[in-house]
Amino acid sequence: MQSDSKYIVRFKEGILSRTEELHRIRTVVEDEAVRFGFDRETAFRMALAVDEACTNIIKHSYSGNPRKKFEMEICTGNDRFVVVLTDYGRSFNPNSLPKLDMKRYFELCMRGGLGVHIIKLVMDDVAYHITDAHANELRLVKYLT
Amino acid sequence: MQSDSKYIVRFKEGILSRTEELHRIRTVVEDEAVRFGFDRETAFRMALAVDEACTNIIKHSYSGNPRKKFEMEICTGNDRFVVVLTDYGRSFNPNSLPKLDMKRYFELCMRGGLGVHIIKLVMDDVAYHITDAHANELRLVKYLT
Amino acid sequence: MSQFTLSVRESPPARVIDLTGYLDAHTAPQLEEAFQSLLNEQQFNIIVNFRDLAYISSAGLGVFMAFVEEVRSNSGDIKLAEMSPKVYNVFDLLGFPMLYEIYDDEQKARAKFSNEGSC
Amino acid sequence: MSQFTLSVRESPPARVIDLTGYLDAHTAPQLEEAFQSLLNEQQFNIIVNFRDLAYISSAGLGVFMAFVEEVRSNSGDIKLAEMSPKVYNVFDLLGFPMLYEIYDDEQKARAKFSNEGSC
Ligand SMILES: Nc1ncnc2c1ncn2[C@@H]1O[C@H](COP(=O)(O)OP(=O)(O)O)[C@@H](O)[C@H]1O
Ligand SMILES: Nc1ncnc2c1ncn2[C@@H]1O[C@H](COP(=O)(O)OP(=O)(O)O)[C@@H](O)[C@H]1O
Repeated sequence: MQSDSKYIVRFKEGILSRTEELHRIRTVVEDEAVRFGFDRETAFRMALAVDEACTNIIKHSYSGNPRKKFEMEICTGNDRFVVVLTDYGRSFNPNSLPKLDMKRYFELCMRGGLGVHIIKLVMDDVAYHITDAHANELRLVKYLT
Repeated sequence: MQSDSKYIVRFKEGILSRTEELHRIRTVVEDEAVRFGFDRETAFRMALAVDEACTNIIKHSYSGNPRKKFEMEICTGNDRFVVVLTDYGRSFNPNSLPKLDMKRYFELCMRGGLGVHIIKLVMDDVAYHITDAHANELRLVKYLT
Repeated sequence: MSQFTLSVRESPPARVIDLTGYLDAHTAPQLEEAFQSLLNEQQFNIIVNFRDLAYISSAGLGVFMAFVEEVRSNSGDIKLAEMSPKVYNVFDLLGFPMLYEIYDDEQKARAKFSNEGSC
Repeated sequence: MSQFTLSVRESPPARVIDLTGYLDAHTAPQLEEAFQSLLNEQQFNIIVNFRDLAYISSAGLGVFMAFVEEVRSNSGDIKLAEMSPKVYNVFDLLGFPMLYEIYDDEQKARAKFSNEGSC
Protein backbone atom coordinates (compact mmCIF):
# COMPACT_ATOMS: atom_id res chain seq x y z
CA MET A 1 0.00 0.00 0.00
CA GLN A 2 1.42 3.41 -0.96
CA SER A 3 1.62 5.79 1.93
CA ASP A 4 -1.05 8.27 1.05
CA SER A 5 -2.42 10.78 3.52
CA LYS A 6 -5.97 9.94 2.59
CA TYR A 7 -5.60 6.28 3.55
CA ILE A 8 -6.09 5.02 7.07
CA VAL A 9 -4.64 1.66 8.00
CA ARG A 10 -7.25 -0.10 10.13
CA PHE A 11 -5.61 -3.47 10.52
CA LYS A 12 -2.21 -4.92 9.72
CA GLU A 13 -0.97 -8.26 10.92
CA GLY A 14 1.06 -11.30 9.97
CA ILE A 15 -1.16 -14.38 10.04
CA LEU A 16 -0.14 -18.03 10.22
CA SER A 17 -1.08 -19.97 7.10
CA ARG A 18 -3.69 -22.15 8.79
CA THR A 19 -7.39 -22.61 8.22
CA GLU A 20 -7.91 -22.15 11.97
CA GLU A 21 -7.26 -18.44 11.32
CA LEU A 22 -10.12 -17.99 8.85
CA HIS A 23 -12.71 -17.38 11.55
CA ARG A 24 -10.77 -14.50 13.06
CA ILE A 25 -9.98 -13.06 9.64
CA ARG A 26 -13.67 -12.95 8.74
CA THR A 27 -14.56 -11.32 12.05
CA VAL A 28 -11.99 -8.58 11.54
CA VAL A 29 -13.08 -7.86 7.97
CA GLU A 30 -16.78 -7.90 8.75
CA ASP A 31 -16.39 -5.63 11.78
CA GLU A 32 -14.18 -3.13 9.96
CA ALA A 33 -16.51 -3.10 6.96
CA VAL A 34 -19.55 -2.39 9.14
CA ARG A 35 -17.61 0.27 11.03
CA PHE A 36 -16.71 1.89 7.71
CA GLY A 37 -20.38 2.07 6.75
CA PHE A 38 -21.25 -1.04 4.76
CA ASP A 39 -24.54 -2.73 5.56
CA ARG A 40 -24.40 -6.09 7.40
CA GLU A 41 -25.12 -8.11 4.27
CA THR A 42 -22.40 -6.49 2.19
CA ALA A 43 -19.94 -6.78 5.07
CA PHE A 44 -20.76 -10.50 5.35
CA ARG A 45 -20.04 -11.02 1.68
CA MET A 46 -16.80 -9.06 1.89
CA ALA A 47 -15.69 -11.33 4.73
CA LEU A 48 -16.57 -14.30 2.50
CA ALA A 49 -14.46 -12.95 -0.37
CA VAL A 50 -11.47 -12.39 1.94
CA ASP A 51 -11.95 -15.89 3.43
CA GLU A 52 -11.76 -17.32 -0.10
CA ALA A 53 -8.61 -15.37 -0.92
CA CYS A 54 -6.93 -16.42 2.34
CA THR A 55 -8.02 -20.03 1.88
CA ASN A 56 -6.28 -19.95 -1.50
CA ILE A 57 -3.07 -18.61 0.01
CA ILE A 58 -3.16 -21.33 2.67
CA LYS A 59 -4.04 -24.15 0.26
CA HIS A 60 -2.33 -23.11 -2.95
CA SER A 61 0.33 -20.44 -2.37
CA TYR A 62 1.76 -22.30 0.60
CA SER A 63 0.38 -25.77 -0.29
CA GLY A 64 -0.88 -26.31 3.23
CA ASN A 65 2.43 -25.60 4.97
CA PRO A 66 1.21 -24.33 8.37
CA ARG A 67 4.57 -22.81 9.21
CA LYS A 68 4.26 -20.04 6.63
CA LYS A 69 2.81 -16.58 7.19
CA PHE A 70 0.93 -14.10 5.10
CA GLU A 71 -0.05 -10.54 5.89
CA MET A 72 -3.43 -8.89 5.89
CA GLU A 73 -3.79 -5.14 5.80
CA ILE A 74 -7.09 -3.32 5.78
CA CYS A 75 -7.08 0.32 4.84
CA THR A 76 -9.71 2.80 3.83
CA GLY A 77 -9.76 6.11 2.00
CA ASN A 78 -12.66 8.18 0.73
CA ASP A 79 -15.30 5.68 -0.33
CA ARG A 80 -12.82 2.81 -0.69
CA PHE A 81 -12.33 -0.23 1.53
CA VAL A 82 -9.16 -2.10 0.62
CA VAL A 83 -7.89 -5.46 1.83
CA VAL A 84 -4.29 -6.22 0.85
CA LEU A 85 -3.06 -9.78 1.22
CA THR A 86 0.66 -10.43 0.87
CA ASP A 87 2.30 -13.82 0.72
CA TYR A 88 5.69 -15.24 -0.20
CA GLY A 89 4.54 -18.47 -1.79
CA ARG A 90 3.70 -19.46 -5.32
CA SER A 91 2.64 -16.72 -7.72
CA PHE A 92 -0.85 -16.74 -9.11
CA ASN A 93 -2.97 -14.09 -10.78
CA PRO A 94 -6.67 -14.81 -10.19
CA ASN A 95 -7.49 -12.62 -13.16
CA SER A 96 -5.82 -15.22 -15.38
CA LEU A 97 -8.67 -17.69 -14.78
CA PRO A 98 -11.47 -17.85 -17.35
CA LYS A 99 -14.92 -16.86 -16.10
CA LEU A 100 -16.81 -19.85 -14.68
CA ASP A 101 -19.72 -21.15 -16.69
CA MET A 102 -22.01 -22.27 -13.86
CA LYS A 103 -24.37 -24.10 -16.19
CA ARG A 104 -21.54 -26.34 -17.39
CA TYR A 105 -20.24 -26.51 -13.82
CA PHE A 106 -23.48 -28.05 -12.62
CA GLU A 107 -23.93 -30.27 -15.68
CA LEU A 108 -20.55 -31.86 -15.10
CA CYS A 109 -21.04 -31.86 -11.35
CA MET A 110 -17.69 -30.22 -10.86
CA ARG A 111 -16.12 -29.38 -7.56
CA GLY A 112 -13.82 -26.61 -6.40
CA GLY A 113 -12.91 -23.60 -8.44
CA LEU A 114 -15.59 -21.41 -6.87
CA GLY A 115 -13.36 -19.28 -4.64
CA VAL A 116 -11.96 -16.91 -7.25
CA HIS A 117 -15.42 -16.68 -8.82
CA ILE A 118 -16.86 -15.53 -5.47
CA ILE A 119 -14.08 -13.00 -4.94
CA LYS A 120 -14.81 -11.43 -8.33
CA LEU A 121 -18.57 -11.44 -7.80
CA VAL A 122 -18.30 -9.74 -4.42
CA MET A 123 -15.46 -7.24 -4.78
CA ASP A 124 -15.44 -4.27 -7.15
CA ASP A 125 -11.79 -4.57 -7.98
CA VAL A 126 -9.30 -7.44 -7.76
CA ALA A 127 -5.70 -6.60 -8.57
CA TYR A 128 -2.72 -8.89 -8.34
CA HIS A 129 0.90 -7.97 -8.64
CA ILE A 130 4.32 -9.24 -7.69
CA THR A 131 6.21 -6.76 -5.52
CA ASP A 132 9.85 -5.78 -5.87
CA ALA A 133 10.54 -8.12 -2.95
CA HIS A 134 8.99 -10.96 -5.02
CA ALA A 135 5.94 -11.17 -2.78
CA ASN A 136 2.46 -11.84 -4.13
CA GLU A 137 0.18 -8.91 -3.39
CA LEU A 138 -3.56 -9.21 -3.87
CA ARG A 139 -5.63 -6.04 -3.47
CA LEU A 140 -9.36 -6.46 -2.99
CA VAL A 141 -11.34 -3.24 -3.25
CA LYS A 142 -14.96 -2.50 -2.40
CA TYR A 143 -16.56 0.91 -2.87
CA LEU A 144 -19.10 2.35 -0.47
CA THR A 145 -21.89 3.59 -2.70
CA MET B 1 -6.30 -39.36 -30.79
CA GLN B 2 -6.99 -39.15 -34.52
CA SER B 3 -7.41 -42.53 -36.13
CA ASP B 4 -4.25 -42.82 -38.12
CA SER B 5 -3.01 -46.07 -39.58
CA LYS B 6 0.48 -45.46 -38.25
CA TYR B 7 -0.66 -45.31 -34.64
CA ILE B 8 -1.09 -48.37 -32.46
CA VAL B 9 -3.19 -48.07 -29.33
CA ARG B 10 -1.40 -49.99 -26.61
CA PHE B 11 -3.60 -49.14 -23.64
CA LYS B 12 -6.93 -47.42 -23.20
CA GLU B 13 -8.91 -47.44 -19.99
CA GLY B 14 -11.14 -45.34 -17.76
CA ILE B 15 -9.50 -44.87 -14.38
CA LEU B 16 -11.10 -43.85 -11.09
CA SER B 17 -9.87 -40.50 -9.85
CA ARG B 18 -8.02 -41.88 -6.82
CA THR B 19 -4.41 -41.77 -5.76
CA GLU B 20 -4.62 -45.55 -5.16
CA GLU B 21 -4.53 -45.89 -8.95
CA LEU B 22 -1.18 -44.12 -9.39
CA HIS B 23 0.86 -47.25 -8.76
CA ARG B 24 -0.88 -49.20 -11.52
CA ILE B 25 -0.70 -46.24 -13.89
CA ARG B 26 3.06 -46.01 -13.45
CA THR B 27 3.51 -49.74 -13.98
CA VAL B 28 1.55 -49.63 -17.23
CA VAL B 29 3.46 -46.63 -18.56
CA GLU B 30 6.88 -47.93 -17.57
CA ASP B 31 6.22 -51.40 -19.04
CA GLU B 32 4.86 -50.04 -22.31
CA ALA B 33 7.72 -47.57 -22.61
CA VAL B 34 10.32 -50.30 -22.12
CA ARG B 35 8.50 -52.56 -24.58
CA PHE B 36 8.56 -49.72 -27.11
CA GLY B 37 12.31 -49.45 -26.75
CA PHE B 38 13.08 -46.81 -24.13
CA ASP B 39 15.83 -47.61 -21.66
CA ARG B 40 14.80 -48.37 -18.06
CA GLU B 41 15.82 -44.94 -16.76
CA THR B 42 13.87 -43.01 -19.38
CA ALA B 43 10.84 -45.27 -18.89
CA PHE B 44 11.01 -44.61 -15.14
CA ARG B 45 10.99 -40.87 -15.73
CA MET B 46 8.12 -41.11 -18.18
CA ALA B 47 6.11 -42.99 -15.56
CA LEU B 48 6.96 -40.19 -13.13
CA ALA B 49 5.71 -37.53 -15.56
CA VAL B 50 2.45 -39.39 -16.13
CA ASP B 51 2.04 -39.88 -12.36
CA GLU B 52 2.36 -36.10 -11.92
CA ALA B 53 -0.21 -35.39 -14.64
CA CYS B 54 -2.67 -37.91 -13.18
CA THR B 55 -2.09 -36.61 -9.65
CA ASN B 56 -3.06 -33.17 -10.94
CA ILE B 57 -6.25 -34.49 -12.49
CA ILE B 58 -7.14 -36.24 -9.23
CA LYS B 59 -6.26 -33.29 -6.99
CA HIS B 60 -7.06 -30.29 -9.13
CA SER B 61 -9.33 -31.16 -12.07
CA TYR B 62 -11.62 -33.22 -9.86
CA SER B 63 -10.65 -31.60 -6.52
CA GLY B 64 -10.25 -34.97 -4.86
CA ASN B 65 -13.69 -36.32 -5.78
CA PRO B 66 -13.02 -40.08 -5.88
CA ARG B 67 -16.21 -40.80 -7.82
CA LYS B 68 -14.92 -39.19 -11.02
CA LYS B 69 -13.10 -40.93 -13.83
CA PHE B 70 -10.46 -39.96 -16.32
CA GLU B 71 -9.11 -41.86 -19.27
CA MET B 72 -5.58 -42.86 -20.14
CA GLU B 73 -4.62 -43.92 -23.63
CA ILE B 74 -1.15 -44.92 -24.68
CA CYS B 75 -0.41 -45.06 -28.36
CA THR B 76 2.73 -45.23 -30.42
CA GLY B 77 3.67 -44.45 -33.98
CA ASN B 78 7.06 -44.29 -35.67
CA ASP B 79 9.42 -42.99 -33.01
CA ARG B 80 6.67 -41.45 -30.91
CA PHE B 81 5.26 -42.61 -27.56
CA VAL B 82 2.10 -40.72 -26.69
CA VAL B 83 0.09 -40.71 -23.46
CA VAL B 84 -3.29 -39.00 -23.74
CA LEU B 85 -5.13 -38.14 -20.53
CA THR B 86 -8.75 -37.04 -20.79
CA ASP B 87 -10.84 -35.67 -17.93
CA TYR B 88 -14.13 -33.86 -17.56
CA GLY B 89 -13.25 -31.61 -14.66
CA ARG B 90 -11.83 -28.12 -14.45
CA SER B 91 -9.88 -26.81 -17.41
CA PHE B 92 -6.21 -26.03 -17.01
CA ASN B 93 -3.42 -25.55 -19.48
CA PRO B 94 -0.09 -26.48 -17.89
CA ASN B 95 1.67 -24.43 -20.53
CA SER B 96 0.10 -21.32 -18.97
CA LEU B 97 2.37 -21.64 -15.92
CA PRO B 98 5.57 -19.61 -15.82
CA LYS B 99 8.79 -21.60 -15.71
CA LEU B 100 9.85 -22.38 -12.14
CA ASP B 101 12.88 -20.58 -10.80
CA MET B 102 14.31 -23.31 -8.56
CA LYS B 103 16.78 -20.93 -6.94
CA ARG B 104 13.96 -18.72 -5.71
CA TYR B 105 11.94 -21.84 -4.91
CA PHE B 106 14.56 -23.05 -2.47
CA GLU B 107 15.29 -19.59 -1.07
CA LEU B 108 11.66 -19.13 -0.12
CA CYS B 109 11.35 -22.78 0.91
CA MET B 110 8.26 -23.18 -1.18
CA ARG B 111 6.22 -26.32 -1.48
CA GLY B 112 4.18 -27.82 -4.29
CA GLY B 113 4.18 -26.61 -7.86
CA LEU B 114 6.80 -29.14 -8.94
CA GLY B 115 4.54 -31.50 -10.87
CA VAL B 116 4.10 -29.49 -14.06
CA HIS B 117 7.78 -28.62 -13.95
CA ILE B 118 8.66 -32.34 -13.89
CA ILE B 119 6.27 -33.12 -16.75
CA LYS B 120 7.93 -30.48 -18.92
CA LEU B 121 11.45 -31.57 -18.00
CA VAL B 122 10.76 -35.20 -18.83
CA MET B 123 8.48 -35.12 -21.86
CA ASP B 124 9.43 -33.73 -25.26
CA ASP B 125 6.02 -32.27 -25.97
CA VAL B 126 3.12 -31.29 -23.70
CA ALA B 127 -0.06 -30.21 -25.46
CA TYR B 128 -3.34 -29.31 -23.85
CA HIS B 129 -6.62 -28.71 -25.55
CA ILE B 130 -10.33 -28.72 -24.83
CA THR B 131 -12.20 -31.18 -27.02
CA ASP B 132 -15.49 -30.56 -28.79
CA ALA B 133 -17.14 -32.52 -25.99
CA HIS B 134 -15.65 -30.02 -23.50
CA ALA B 135 -13.21 -32.54 -22.10
CA ASN B 136 -9.68 -31.64 -21.09
CA GLU B 137 -7.17 -33.52 -23.18
CA LEU B 138 -3.50 -33.57 -22.26
CA ARG B 139 -1.07 -35.18 -24.71
CA LEU B 140 2.35 -36.10 -23.43
CA VAL B 141 4.81 -37.09 -26.12
CA LYS B 142 8.25 -38.65 -25.87
CA TYR B 143 10.44 -39.43 -28.87
CA LEU B 144 12.61 -42.49 -29.11
CA THR B 145 15.95 -41.19 -30.25
CA MET C 1 -16.02 -22.35 21.65
CA SER C 2 -16.32 -24.92 18.91
CA GLN C 3 -16.62 -23.23 15.53
CA PHE C 4 -18.64 -25.95 13.91
CA THR C 5 -20.55 -29.03 14.95
CA LEU C 6 -22.77 -31.46 13.14
CA SER C 7 -24.96 -34.34 14.10
CA VAL C 8 -26.96 -36.89 12.15
CA ARG C 9 -30.44 -38.09 13.08
CA GLU C 10 -33.01 -40.40 11.53
CA SER C 11 -36.19 -38.98 10.15
CA PRO C 12 -37.65 -41.72 7.92
CA PRO C 13 -37.44 -42.03 5.02
CA ALA C 14 -34.43 -39.71 5.31
CA ARG C 15 -31.38 -38.95 7.41
CA VAL C 16 -30.94 -35.37 8.55
CA ILE C 17 -27.59 -33.67 9.06
CA ASP C 18 -27.90 -30.71 11.44
CA LEU C 19 -25.21 -28.09 11.02
CA THR C 20 -24.16 -25.54 13.61
CA GLY C 21 -21.73 -22.65 13.38
CA TYR C 22 -19.22 -21.90 10.65
CA LEU C 23 -18.61 -24.13 7.64
CA ASP C 24 -15.34 -23.13 5.96
CA ALA C 25 -12.10 -24.69 4.71
CA HIS C 26 -11.24 -25.54 8.30
CA THR C 27 -14.44 -27.38 9.15
CA ALA C 28 -15.62 -28.73 5.77
CA PRO C 29 -13.68 -32.02 6.17
CA GLN C 30 -16.05 -32.92 9.04
CA LEU C 31 -19.06 -32.59 6.78
CA GLU C 32 -17.29 -34.59 4.11
CA GLU C 33 -16.78 -37.43 6.60
CA ALA C 34 -20.42 -37.34 7.63
CA PHE C 35 -21.55 -37.67 4.03
CA GLN C 36 -19.08 -40.47 3.42
CA SER C 37 -20.44 -42.38 6.43
CA LEU C 38 -24.02 -42.04 5.20
CA LEU C 39 -23.04 -43.28 1.76
CA ASN C 40 -21.12 -46.18 3.27
CA GLU C 41 -24.34 -47.12 5.08
CA GLN C 42 -26.21 -46.90 1.78
CA GLN C 43 -28.24 -43.93 3.00
CA PHE C 44 -29.08 -41.83 -0.03
CA ASN C 45 -32.08 -39.78 1.19
CA ILE C 46 -30.30 -36.92 2.86
CA ILE C 47 -31.63 -33.66 4.25
CA VAL C 48 -29.23 -31.01 5.48
CA ASN C 49 -30.73 -28.70 8.07
CA PHE C 50 -29.02 -25.31 8.04
CA ARG C 51 -31.04 -23.69 10.85
CA ASP C 52 -28.06 -23.09 13.11
CA LEU C 53 -25.45 -22.58 10.42
CA ALA C 54 -24.07 -19.04 10.53
CA TYR C 55 -21.65 -19.18 7.61
CA ILE C 56 -20.66 -21.14 4.55
CA SER C 57 -17.77 -20.63 2.11
CA SER C 58 -16.93 -22.41 -1.15
CA ALA C 59 -15.19 -25.16 0.82
CA GLY C 60 -18.61 -26.05 2.28
CA LEU C 61 -20.37 -25.82 -1.07
CA GLY C 62 -17.77 -28.17 -2.49
CA VAL C 63 -18.88 -30.95 -0.15
CA PHE C 64 -22.38 -30.96 -1.62
CA MET C 65 -20.94 -31.02 -5.12
CA ALA C 66 -18.73 -33.96 -4.18
CA PHE C 67 -21.61 -36.23 -3.19
CA VAL C 68 -24.71 -35.15 -5.11
CA GLU C 69 -23.90 -37.19 -8.20
CA GLU C 70 -23.43 -40.48 -6.37
CA VAL C 71 -26.47 -39.87 -4.16
CA ARG C 72 -28.69 -39.23 -7.17
CA SER C 73 -27.33 -42.16 -9.15
CA ASN C 74 -28.60 -44.26 -6.23
CA SER C 75 -32.08 -42.77 -6.59
CA GLY C 76 -31.55 -40.53 -3.59
CA ASP C 77 -31.10 -36.81 -3.19
CA ILE C 78 -29.47 -34.15 -1.05
CA LYS C 79 -32.17 -31.66 -0.08
CA LEU C 80 -31.35 -28.48 1.79
CA ALA C 81 -33.58 -26.91 4.43
CA GLU C 82 -34.06 -23.93 6.75
CA MET C 83 -31.23 -21.71 5.60
CA SER C 84 -30.82 -18.29 7.13
CA PRO C 85 -31.02 -15.47 4.57
CA LYS C 86 -27.25 -14.92 4.87
CA VAL C 87 -26.41 -18.51 4.05
CA TYR C 88 -29.04 -18.72 1.33
CA ASN C 89 -27.44 -15.68 -0.23
CA VAL C 90 -24.17 -17.53 -0.74
CA PHE C 91 -25.93 -20.45 -2.42
CA ASP C 92 -27.90 -18.02 -4.53
CA LEU C 93 -24.85 -15.97 -5.53
CA LEU C 94 -23.47 -19.06 -7.26
CA GLY C 95 -26.69 -20.38 -8.73
CA PHE C 96 -26.90 -23.46 -6.51
CA PRO C 97 -30.72 -23.37 -6.46
CA MET C 98 -30.36 -24.59 -10.07
CA LEU C 99 -29.01 -27.91 -8.85
CA TYR C 100 -30.43 -28.35 -5.35
CA GLU C 101 -33.93 -28.26 -3.88
CA ILE C 102 -33.94 -25.78 -1.03
CA TYR C 103 -36.86 -25.77 1.45
CA ASP C 104 -37.73 -23.28 4.13
CA ASP C 105 -38.99 -26.15 6.25
CA GLU C 106 -37.42 -29.55 6.92
CA GLN C 107 -40.87 -31.21 6.89
CA LYS C 108 -41.38 -30.23 3.28
CA ALA C 109 -38.06 -31.78 2.30
CA ARG C 110 -39.03 -35.00 4.07
CA ALA C 111 -42.50 -35.01 2.48
CA LYS C 112 -40.84 -34.76 -0.91
CA PHE C 113 -38.80 -37.89 -0.19
CA SER C 114 -41.94 -39.74 0.97
CA ASN C 115 -43.78 -38.85 -2.22
CA GLU C 116 -40.85 -39.80 -4.40
CA GLY C 117 -40.72 -43.11 -2.57
CA SER C 118 -44.37 -43.91 -3.31
CA CYS C 119 -44.15 -43.39 -7.06
CA MET D 1 1.31 -55.91 -0.89
CA SER D 2 1.65 -52.63 0.92
CA GLN D 3 2.90 -49.95 -1.43
CA PHE D 4 4.73 -47.96 1.18
CA THR D 5 5.86 -48.37 4.75
CA LEU D 6 8.00 -46.31 7.06
CA SER D 7 9.47 -46.74 10.48
CA VAL D 8 11.40 -44.48 12.82
CA ARG D 9 14.37 -45.55 14.90
CA GLU D 10 16.80 -43.85 17.24
CA SER D 11 20.38 -43.42 16.23
CA PRO D 12 21.80 -40.79 18.55
CA PRO D 13 22.15 -37.90 18.09
CA ALA D 14 19.55 -38.37 15.34
CA ARG D 15 16.31 -40.11 14.51
CA VAL D 16 16.22 -42.14 11.32
CA ILE D 17 13.15 -42.58 9.14
CA ASP D 18 13.42 -45.73 7.00
CA LEU D 19 11.33 -45.65 3.84
CA THR D 20 10.18 -48.68 1.86
CA GLY D 21 8.32 -48.89 -1.43
CA TYR D 22 6.61 -46.11 -3.34
CA LEU D 23 6.30 -42.54 -2.11
CA ASP D 24 3.65 -40.73 -4.15
CA ALA D 25 0.53 -38.61 -3.68
CA HIS D 26 -1.18 -41.62 -2.16
CA THR D 27 1.43 -42.39 0.45
CA ALA D 28 3.07 -39.00 1.14
CA PRO D 29 0.58 -38.15 3.94
CA GLN D 30 2.12 -40.98 6.01
CA LEU D 31 5.55 -39.40 5.77
CA GLU D 32 4.07 -36.02 6.62
CA GLU D 33 2.61 -37.47 9.83
CA ALA D 34 5.92 -39.07 10.76
CA PHE D 35 7.72 -35.72 10.41
CA GLN D 36 5.00 -33.96 12.37
CA SER D 37 5.39 -36.48 15.22
CA LEU D 38 9.15 -35.98 15.34
CA LEU D 39 8.72 -32.21 15.43
CA ASN D 40 6.10 -32.51 18.16
CA GLU D 41 8.68 -34.46 20.17
CA GLN D 42 11.22 -31.70 19.52
CA GLN D 43 13.39 -34.03 17.46
CA PHE D 44 15.18 -31.90 14.89
CA ASN D 45 18.13 -34.09 13.89
CA ILE D 46 16.53 -36.22 11.22
CA ILE D 47 18.04 -38.67 8.78
CA VAL D 48 15.89 -40.21 6.08
CA ASN D 49 17.19 -43.55 4.85
CA PHE D 50 16.06 -44.22 1.27
CA ARG D 51 17.69 -47.65 0.88
CA ASP D 52 14.45 -49.50 0.25
CA LEU D 53 12.56 -46.70 -1.47
CA ALA D 54 11.79 -47.60 -5.07
CA TYR D 55 10.02 -44.42 -6.17
CA ILE D 56 9.39 -40.78 -5.28
CA SER D 57 7.17 -38.19 -6.98
CA SER D 58 6.75 -34.47 -6.28
CA ALA D 59 4.24 -35.28 -3.56
CA GLY D 60 7.07 -36.93 -1.64
CA LEU D 61 9.53 -34.12 -2.34
CA GLY D 62 6.93 -31.70 -1.00
CA VAL D 63 7.07 -33.29 2.44
CA PHE D 64 10.77 -32.44 2.80
CA MET D 65 10.08 -28.88 1.68
CA ALA D 66 7.28 -28.59 4.23
CA PHE D 67 9.49 -29.32 7.23
CA VAL D 68 13.05 -28.30 6.38
CA GLU D 69 12.60 -24.67 7.37
CA GLU D 70 11.23 -25.40 10.84
CA VAL D 71 13.80 -28.12 11.45
CA ARG D 72 16.69 -25.81 10.55
CA SER D 73 15.32 -22.89 12.53
CA ASN D 74 15.60 -25.25 15.52
CA SER D 75 19.28 -25.89 14.75
CA GLY D 76 18.48 -29.29 13.29
CA ASP D 77 18.55 -30.66 9.77
CA ILE D 78 16.96 -33.19 7.46
CA LYS D 79 19.77 -35.23 5.91
CA LEU D 80 19.11 -37.77 3.19
CA ALA D 81 20.96 -41.06 2.85
CA GLU D 82 21.42 -44.19 0.72
CA MET D 83 19.28 -43.29 -2.27
CA SER D 84 19.12 -45.65 -5.22
CA PRO D 85 20.28 -44.05 -8.47
CA LYS D 86 16.66 -43.90 -9.71
CA VAL D 87 15.44 -41.97 -6.70
CA TYR D 88 18.53 -39.75 -6.64
CA ASN D 89 17.77 -38.89 -10.24
CA VAL D 90 14.43 -37.37 -9.29
CA PHE D 91 16.02 -35.24 -6.57
CA ASP D 92 18.73 -34.24 -8.99
CA LEU D 93 16.32 -33.40 -11.82
CA LEU D 94 14.86 -30.67 -9.62
CA GLY D 95 18.06 -29.41 -8.08
CA PHE D 96 17.32 -30.66 -4.56
CA PRO D 97 21.01 -31.33 -3.85
CA MET D 98 21.21 -27.51 -3.67
CA LEU D 99 19.12 -27.51 -0.49
CA TYR D 100 19.73 -30.92 1.09
CA GLU D 101 22.79 -32.87 2.12
CA ILE D 102 22.62 -36.28 0.49
CA TYR D 103 24.92 -39.07 1.71
CA ASP D 104 25.62 -42.46 0.20
CA ASP D 105 25.93 -43.85 3.72
CA GLU D 106 23.73 -43.27 6.76
CA GLN D 107 26.80 -43.30 9.04
CA LYS D 108 28.19 -40.25 7.31
CA ALA D 109 24.95 -38.36 7.85
CA ARG D 110 25.02 -39.26 11.54
CA ALA D 111 28.68 -38.30 11.87
CA LYS D 112 27.81 -34.90 10.42
CA PHE D 113 25.21 -34.39 13.17
CA SER D 114 27.69 -35.45 15.83
CA ASN D 115 30.27 -32.97 14.59
CA GLU D 116 27.74 -30.19 14.37
CA GLY D 117 26.68 -31.02 17.91
CA SER D 118 30.21 -30.70 19.25
CA CYS D 119 30.90 -27.27 17.80
N1 LIG E 1 -3.09 -17.96 -4.01
C1 LIG E 1 -3.00 -18.89 -4.99
N2 LIG E 1 -1.80 -19.42 -5.31
C2 LIG E 1 -1.68 -20.36 -6.26
N3 LIG E 1 -2.74 -20.83 -6.99
C3 LIG E 1 -3.95 -20.35 -6.73
C4 LIG E 1 -4.16 -19.36 -5.73
N4 LIG E 1 -5.47 -19.05 -5.71
C5 LIG E 1 -6.05 -19.83 -6.64
N5 LIG E 1 -5.15 -20.60 -7.26
C6 LIG E 1 -5.42 -21.55 -8.36
O1 LIG E 1 -6.67 -21.24 -8.92
C7 LIG E 1 -7.56 -22.36 -8.79
C8 LIG E 1 -8.97 -21.89 -8.54
O2 LIG E 1 -9.07 -21.33 -7.24
P1 LIG E 1 -10.47 -21.28 -6.52
O3 LIG E 1 -11.45 -20.66 -7.47
O4 LIG E 1 -10.34 -20.59 -5.21
O5 LIG E 1 -10.90 -22.79 -6.32
P2 LIG E 1 -10.26 -23.96 -5.45
O6 LIG E 1 -9.38 -23.33 -4.43
O7 LIG E 1 -11.45 -24.62 -4.87
O8 LIG E 1 -9.53 -24.83 -6.41
C9 LIG E 1 -6.99 -23.19 -7.67
O9 LIG E 1 -7.33 -24.55 -7.78
C10 LIG E 1 -5.51 -22.98 -7.88
O10 LIG E 1 -5.05 -23.80 -8.94
N1 LIG F 1 -5.31 -30.84 -14.11
C1 LIG F 1 -5.35 -29.65 -13.50
N2 LIG F 1 -6.52 -29.02 -13.31
C2 LIG F 1 -6.59 -27.83 -12.70
N3 LIG F 1 -5.51 -27.19 -12.22
C3 LIG F 1 -4.31 -27.76 -12.35
C4 LIG F 1 -4.16 -29.01 -13.01
N4 LIG F 1 -2.84 -29.32 -13.02
C5 LIG F 1 -2.21 -28.32 -12.39
N5 LIG F 1 -3.07 -27.36 -12.00
C6 LIG F 1 -2.72 -26.11 -11.33
O1 LIG F 1 -1.35 -25.86 -11.49
C7 LIG F 1 -0.69 -25.80 -10.22
C8 LIG F 1 0.69 -26.40 -10.31
O2 LIG F 1 0.60 -27.80 -10.48
P1 LIG F 1 1.81 -28.70 -10.06
O3 LIG F 1 3.04 -28.12 -10.67
O4 LIG F 1 1.52 -30.11 -10.42
O5 LIG F 1 1.93 -28.54 -8.50
P2 LIG F 1 0.96 -28.93 -7.29
O6 LIG F 1 -0.02 -29.92 -7.81
O7 LIG F 1 1.88 -29.46 -6.26
O8 LIG F 1 0.32 -27.66 -6.85
C9 LIG F 1 -1.62 -26.52 -9.28
O9 LIG F 1 -1.48 -26.09 -7.95
C10 LIG F 1 -2.97 -26.17 -9.83
O10 LIG F 1 -3.31 -24.86 -9.41
